[in-house]
Amino acid sequence: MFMRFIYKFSSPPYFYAISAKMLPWLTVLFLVLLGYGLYGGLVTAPADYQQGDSFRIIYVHVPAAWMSMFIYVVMAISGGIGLVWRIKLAEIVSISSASVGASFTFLALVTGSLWGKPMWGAWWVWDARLTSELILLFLYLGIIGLYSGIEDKRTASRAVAILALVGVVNIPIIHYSVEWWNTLHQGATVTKLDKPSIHIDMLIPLLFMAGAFKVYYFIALLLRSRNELLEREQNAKWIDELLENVK
Amino acid sequence: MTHLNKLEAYQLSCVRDDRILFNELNFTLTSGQVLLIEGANGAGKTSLLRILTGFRRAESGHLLWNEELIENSVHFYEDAAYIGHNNGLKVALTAQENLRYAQALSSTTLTIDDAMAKVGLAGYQDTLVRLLSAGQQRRLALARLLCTHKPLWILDEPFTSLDRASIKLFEQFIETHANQGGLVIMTSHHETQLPHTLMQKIHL
Amino acid sequence: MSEFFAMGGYAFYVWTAYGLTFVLMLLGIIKPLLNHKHILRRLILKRQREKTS
Amino acid sequence: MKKTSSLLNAFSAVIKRDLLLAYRFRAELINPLAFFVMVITLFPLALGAEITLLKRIAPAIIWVAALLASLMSIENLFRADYDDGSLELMVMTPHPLSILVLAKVIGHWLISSVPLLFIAPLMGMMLHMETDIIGVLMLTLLLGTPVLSLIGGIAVALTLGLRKGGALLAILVLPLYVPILIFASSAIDAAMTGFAISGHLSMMCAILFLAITLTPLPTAAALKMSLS
Repeated sequence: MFMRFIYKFSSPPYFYAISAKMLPWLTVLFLVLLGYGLYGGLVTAPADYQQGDSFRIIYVHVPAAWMSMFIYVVMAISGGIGLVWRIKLAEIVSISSASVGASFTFLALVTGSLWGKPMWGAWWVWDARLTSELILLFLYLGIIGLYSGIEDKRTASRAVAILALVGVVNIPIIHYSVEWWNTLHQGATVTKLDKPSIHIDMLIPLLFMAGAFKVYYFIALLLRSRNELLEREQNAKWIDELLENVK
Repeated sequence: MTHLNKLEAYQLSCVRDDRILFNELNFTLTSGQVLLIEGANGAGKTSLLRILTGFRRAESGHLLWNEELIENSVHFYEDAAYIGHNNGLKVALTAQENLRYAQALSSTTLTIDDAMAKVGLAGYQDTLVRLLSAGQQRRLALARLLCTHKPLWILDEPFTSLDRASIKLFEQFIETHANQGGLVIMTSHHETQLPHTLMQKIHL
Repeated sequence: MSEFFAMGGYAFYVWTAYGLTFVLMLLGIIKPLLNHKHILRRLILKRQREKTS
Repeated sequence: MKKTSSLLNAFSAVIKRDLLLAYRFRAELINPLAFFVMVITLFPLALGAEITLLKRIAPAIIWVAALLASLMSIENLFRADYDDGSLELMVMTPHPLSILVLAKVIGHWLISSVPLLFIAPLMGMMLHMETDIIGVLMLTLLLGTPVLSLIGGIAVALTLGLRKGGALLAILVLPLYVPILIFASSAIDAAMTGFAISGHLSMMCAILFLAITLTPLPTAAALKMSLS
């Protein structure tokens, strides 16, 4: 049954139509989750006894960091599906996720340093997780660079799928080695950026924000996939009807 | 070449830079036949060859080698050989080293000396390929086909940069290869003197 | 209300972080929407070119 | 009569051919070496010749230089074969392409990284490293440089079709080099400060065997893809 759904969902015209219907609902859901998350995070959550109000940056930093990792894994999996079963839509989902993932990684880095500055007085802290995040950003830049380097879109997306799979195998190794390196060179400032032991009504807004970011990713993914689909299916017949009622 | 080989193509289509090069292309090539692919430059001849050699996936349709899809057929790459514009020869090595390398990679039917003698390169065993003329290099590539067991020959413009005598020689070998139950696919601009009984033609 | 914006003295850091996040997220939505319009337009023109030639 | 060649002699034929080609272009063998030495000599020029400082950062300098030298020389791993059509010859064989690719990478490692191993002790002395530390340096280079070539092979195969793959090659490959760099330089560091290095070296061995078994598959897939 699941495979039937996959094939039905992955036929371009069906995907194009269904995504148009889903987008408004997703936007509403995104705004609701965001509203709860922001209200909880900025207003009701008590200030941290140690870090004061600057800890509220975690409501943006942590979800962004989670998303950067989550999107890379989704990109690798959908790339792998596109490579093995040659489902065009999986390739499109994979490459459309790359730029969203890269922006979340960049976001996690900037908010991480904005959080680090008041706490440890330095814009950049060689903390294990921030360093892994930086390396993840290079992985994303490699993916985007490779995709834009190859002219033929089908070959480019297969190249990206291979690189993403190689990357996803390497991420745990890189993360472990950076973690290990961090404990080895324990510098003077003990940099502990992991979440402070979090109080329940600090945690709830964090989960809302994480949910909001996931829904946002899905929206951005659908929008980009639709564009990529139009590019790839230019000569298809279903585009002709589509263009008729657009005029 | 005792058993019969067969290459079948169903509904092949190819899109390059959003231009449909060809669509619903069907043909069946069996032992002893030559398939000539004609068409203007940029009509997709080379793209079709890249698909037939399995390097490029067709947009749609599939290819069968002895009733097996070429992607998962073990024998296809064992039986097929390809000569492109650049012959696949290492110019810094001698003729003999190139042929020995090709035999080590796949299989041996003729000795190197016999194969080189057949294509009229006897005695050139130890000369660097860099010092050979374009015609001689193309004949060396032909010798590679002769000295390894490759029933299916896929040739991209085999006659370019060849003098009359070399073209004549090449055509003879294609004919004998086909008569011995081999298959040949080739693209070409100028008219060939190959007997029409063997020929199948596709115009892109 | 003003102490809410002061964020316990960390106003600059907190609001830059939030501001940058939403600017980037907004861009991530607007860019593909604009792109969508351009692509449709380009395809329509391509169809017309094919009809005329 | 048809005698199909065994996988083993195809494997050794690829390595022998590459070594023969390298021998024909002997002059080019010096390039990775010259680059390695040049990069290392830049650091004392930049930092001043103060002995304790140089000794302290010697492992990092040597390892970063080895990494960059490997990156420089990996570029033409498949380039020559791609241009003259012998890559297609390698694909159209009864043998699995990933094994032949492994042979190519081993050939490249023998040509470009093994000479580094011979010259590394000299560099170590130049940076005032003690002799037993130089022994550890050699060990880490021996375990680490093959991984550099194996992982580099993937990126080279991916960027083969690009017009100018060079810059992108570095971006693709350097993040993947991070674990090796960390374990290698920290192994030497530990040796200098008298700690045990077996943990570091076992991690490097693990990564080496992982690379040997896993990397040829994506490299072969990427090669086939860039041929299309």
